[in-house]
Amino acid sequence: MNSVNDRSRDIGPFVPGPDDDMLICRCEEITKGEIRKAVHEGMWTMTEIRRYLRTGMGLCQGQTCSKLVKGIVARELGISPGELEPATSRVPMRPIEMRIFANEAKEVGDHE
Amino acid sequence: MKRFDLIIVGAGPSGLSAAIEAAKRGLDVVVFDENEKPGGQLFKQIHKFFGSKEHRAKVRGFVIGEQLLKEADEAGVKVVLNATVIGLYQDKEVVVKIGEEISHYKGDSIIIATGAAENMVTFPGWTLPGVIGAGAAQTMMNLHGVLPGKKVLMLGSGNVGLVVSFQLLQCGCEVVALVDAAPRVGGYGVHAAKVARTGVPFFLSHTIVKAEGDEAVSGVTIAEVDDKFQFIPGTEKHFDVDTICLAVGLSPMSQLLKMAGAKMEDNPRRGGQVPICDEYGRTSIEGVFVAGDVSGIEEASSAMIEGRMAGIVAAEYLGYIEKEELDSKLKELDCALDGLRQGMFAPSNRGKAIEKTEEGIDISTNLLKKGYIADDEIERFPGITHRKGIHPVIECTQNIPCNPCQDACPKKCISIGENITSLPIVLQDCDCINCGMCVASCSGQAIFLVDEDCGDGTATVTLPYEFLPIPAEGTKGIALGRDGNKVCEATVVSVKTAKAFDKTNLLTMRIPKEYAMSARFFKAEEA
Amino acid sequence: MSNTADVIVIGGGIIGNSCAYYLVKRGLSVIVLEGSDNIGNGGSSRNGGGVRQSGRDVRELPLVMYGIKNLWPHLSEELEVDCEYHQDGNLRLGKNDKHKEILTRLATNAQGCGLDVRMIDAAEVKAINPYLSDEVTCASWCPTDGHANPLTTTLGFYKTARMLGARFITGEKVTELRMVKGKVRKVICASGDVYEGENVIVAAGFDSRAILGTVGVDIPMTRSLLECLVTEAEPHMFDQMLGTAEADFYGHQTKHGSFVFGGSSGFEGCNKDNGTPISSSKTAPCICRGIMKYFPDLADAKIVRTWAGWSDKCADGVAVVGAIDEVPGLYTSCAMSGHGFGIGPAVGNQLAQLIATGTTDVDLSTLRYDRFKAKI
Amino acid sequence: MAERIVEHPILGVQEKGRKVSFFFDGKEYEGFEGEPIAAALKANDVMIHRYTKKEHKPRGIFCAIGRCTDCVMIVNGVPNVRTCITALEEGMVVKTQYGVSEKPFEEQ
Repeated sequence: MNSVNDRSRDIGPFVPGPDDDMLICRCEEITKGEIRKAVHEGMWTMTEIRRYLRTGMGLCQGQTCSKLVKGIVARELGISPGELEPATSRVPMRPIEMRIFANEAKEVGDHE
Repeated sequence: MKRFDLIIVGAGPSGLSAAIEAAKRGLDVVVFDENEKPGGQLFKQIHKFFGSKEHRAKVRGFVIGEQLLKEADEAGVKVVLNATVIGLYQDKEVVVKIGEEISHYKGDSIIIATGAAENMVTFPGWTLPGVIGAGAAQTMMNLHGVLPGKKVLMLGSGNVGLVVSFQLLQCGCEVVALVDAAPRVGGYGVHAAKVARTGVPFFLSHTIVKAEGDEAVSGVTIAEVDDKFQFIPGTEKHFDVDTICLAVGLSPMSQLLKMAGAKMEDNPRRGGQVPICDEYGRTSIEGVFVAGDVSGIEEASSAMIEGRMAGIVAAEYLGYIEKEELDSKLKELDCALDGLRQGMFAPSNRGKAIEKTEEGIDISTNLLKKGYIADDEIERFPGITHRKGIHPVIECTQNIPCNPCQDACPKKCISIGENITSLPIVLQDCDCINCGMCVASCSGQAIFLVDEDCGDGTATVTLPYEFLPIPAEGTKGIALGRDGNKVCEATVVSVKTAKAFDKTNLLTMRIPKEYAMSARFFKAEEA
Repeated sequence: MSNTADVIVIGGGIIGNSCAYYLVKRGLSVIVLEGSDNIGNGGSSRNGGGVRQSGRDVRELPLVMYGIKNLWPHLSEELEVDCEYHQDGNLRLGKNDKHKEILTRLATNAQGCGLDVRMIDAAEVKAINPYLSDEVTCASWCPTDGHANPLTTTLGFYKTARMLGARFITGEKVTELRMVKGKVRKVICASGDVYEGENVIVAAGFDSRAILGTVGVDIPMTRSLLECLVTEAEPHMFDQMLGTAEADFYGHQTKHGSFVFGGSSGFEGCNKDNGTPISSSKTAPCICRGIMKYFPDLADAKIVRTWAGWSDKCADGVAVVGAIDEVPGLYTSCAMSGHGFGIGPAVGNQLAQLIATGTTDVDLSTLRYDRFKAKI
Repeated sequence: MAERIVEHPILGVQEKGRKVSFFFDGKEYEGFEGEPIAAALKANDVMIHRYTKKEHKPRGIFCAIGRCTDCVMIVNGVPNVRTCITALEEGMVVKTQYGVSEKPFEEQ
């Protein structure tokens, strides 16, 4: 997207919420409060949140929580979720054992 | 590196449809799917599809899956299962995990048809074992033959929530409540009605306060919400359940496209993060196409047409067909797709509160709020007629693109007319022979054959019945109204099954004649 | 808000962020301009997390030793972020005589700088890390080396600097520097925005070359696309940082339990990307094969993620850090040559000191921009 | 006791593989060869597949199609195996996963 984003823009203070202890990222066990707080600490993009808190960095790689996290971050920033670029998708799409990833088929071709 | 004309990722309805069209035009096509069985979600969909013949209407989802597989096989498509595409790299290289190794393939063109993933909502206790996605429930019961639970609460009144609730009932689970934070039922009225009349209460403008239980779900509390989705204190309701099913929408599974560098957008109307593409699935990467839910959440019926479009577009891209053939074929498919994208639930009507049918009739507010049409609302719809002798009563009250009933009647008693979304009417000179084909062929299970006055103070109602056990003739029980409450006692006159009914049994019950227009379901126990 | 500051920092990576932090701590006003949408988007978030001295060129050794002695030990506390810094040593592994020769030379040189590093044999390697395979025949061992979490460290500097008043602007791609009255002054961006500073630090990775070029300074560098992979969390195995004599494999187990490993396929210098750094189809399988040779026990560990990042490589393999004399007010830290993370805090600390006081604790003369001479 | 669906009104009698025995936390159970481990466990009323690393909370089946990774367990000694998409085999040794270990937290 690369739009100019001044990280000093005032988004208001962090106000604790009653559901701050709600678990959002099931894999890494990150709560809504941790995500909200991180936004106030300057983490304004999905990528920064992910790198800072590990949301979506667990075994499922964000397949379950990314939409939830996006909603929380957008709300905290006072923007629409659509304005937030999702974190990059990366290989592999599913967890894959090292011995299998290492094992490139010799005879590339039919698997019938 | 092994090259294919076309590599398709995902063997669901759109992927297989694309493969068939492309292979028929001479392309060397391979389809990779990570699952052990092909067909995507089709094999979990056991209800009859809506639409018209060209959309394979009144055929059950899993049967459509079998048909597609057969067609794919005949067209020479290679479908490789248990094949997880782990990455879509630059230069259209696909890396696939198959068995204990990975393989690299080049696709001269690629169609991504990876479908969608379920959305989730949070509430205290949402991580407890026993809180599952609706898709998980479907997978367990329809693919693996295991009950997801005994007592289930369903969150979500879209078609998935409604259809899965009905499937749970078909497996013998108890659905204690169907809950949605929205003020109106999101899915088809007919899907809601067939769930509601079995006795499942609907709680619209309600959502889950918390799931209860230490090690697994043992109960759930719901409460009403106001128009800002805030709980209204004092409206809490508790249910003892062992399972909470979440059916709160789908998101496109578009990660492979993002990885490949396709231009993406966040489009709430399409369900989330989707590749920017034209109406035929061409993405920003030359030769990479999309079809089905991955480019926008819709029904399997439209996914199949999108798949066919993408398959043909790929064929033209690679020079297997001329532009003229492409254009004429796409025109035909455009029509088919337009046919599906009309009516009250058309994508263009998403988010709109439709109050009247195309015929100008007020839509049942009870159907939207409680899942059933109230007795004092039903008479205004054109499918409801009264006459002497057996005749169809069609409780189809929302404009959806569907017309199998029209073709089902050998006596041509039922008419939909020019517009596929029109409400069906029973023609005046109807000469009903009680064959039951209309009842069995209505994908919404909304047609009943009623003899309002048998002459002895009783009436008979023939209803679609897709449950086990099938009650024997003479079984006494109770008749339930559209709202699922007991209206009277009832006796089973007959249960007809026939191959042409395709597992929709026709249960005829005898009831006192004053209940002819209100009794719509039969329950054997608690007589 | 004013677009003028004492220091304009170009680049929001580990270097830029640590510069910003140490500068605001000294009371200077700072604006950091990051070209991408994310803080720490370049090599700062795409590296193996090594905080090591061993194996380094002697020219950069004093700076990294300074950081490990004075900055890293209390960084988590200072930034109020868990940098996951572990100082449990670095094993640089060798499998043959050639490797042993390389490692011995590196160790001897480093010893000359006062670093505690020594050669150990296979048995001692095994005693330190029993999971290593028998292929390892020797290693250099530096007990004061370690590793940290590049993501939280980079973002920790950012968070704290921002809190102390440094201004950060992302998505602000710098295209040009302009001098005013014989000093660098204006920083011009693609967006049309113009910033002004008494001093400018260019720490923008490979892009630094083009930016510095606009005031007639050229740093000889190329770039290569390096790749890493991460496993699922595994039970705790070991705490050391690992590397090899040929620098073709490196990594560690993180606090989270996952392993982060980087490796070389041999094509780093010619890899391409599609706009974002993207891993190639060849490298991850190659890294996996490499890892399994060293750690057969990890064969069943599942890879959950791979990534790639551009590394700016200097012609002579060592970073360029310090003031640029011909352009008063201009400083740079670039061409980090894949070593930027561990040295990052020290670079920021020393550049801040240089700008604020005109002096440094560590002699930076070996890292000067004008050191490059032709062969003959 | 969760039930297997013997006869389904639409799908009829579903074909299953061979009956095999497997071990869950040391106890012997029965399931069908080739069905997902998670299905066999569910049919045997096992709800808890693992306890989480940080909060030590129970987790079980959630998505049932291999995406969410909540149902992972230790299978034949290998942790983080997605039981909803891993086929059951005769004699398989399935264990509750605590964090990433088979040892309960108090023994870790």
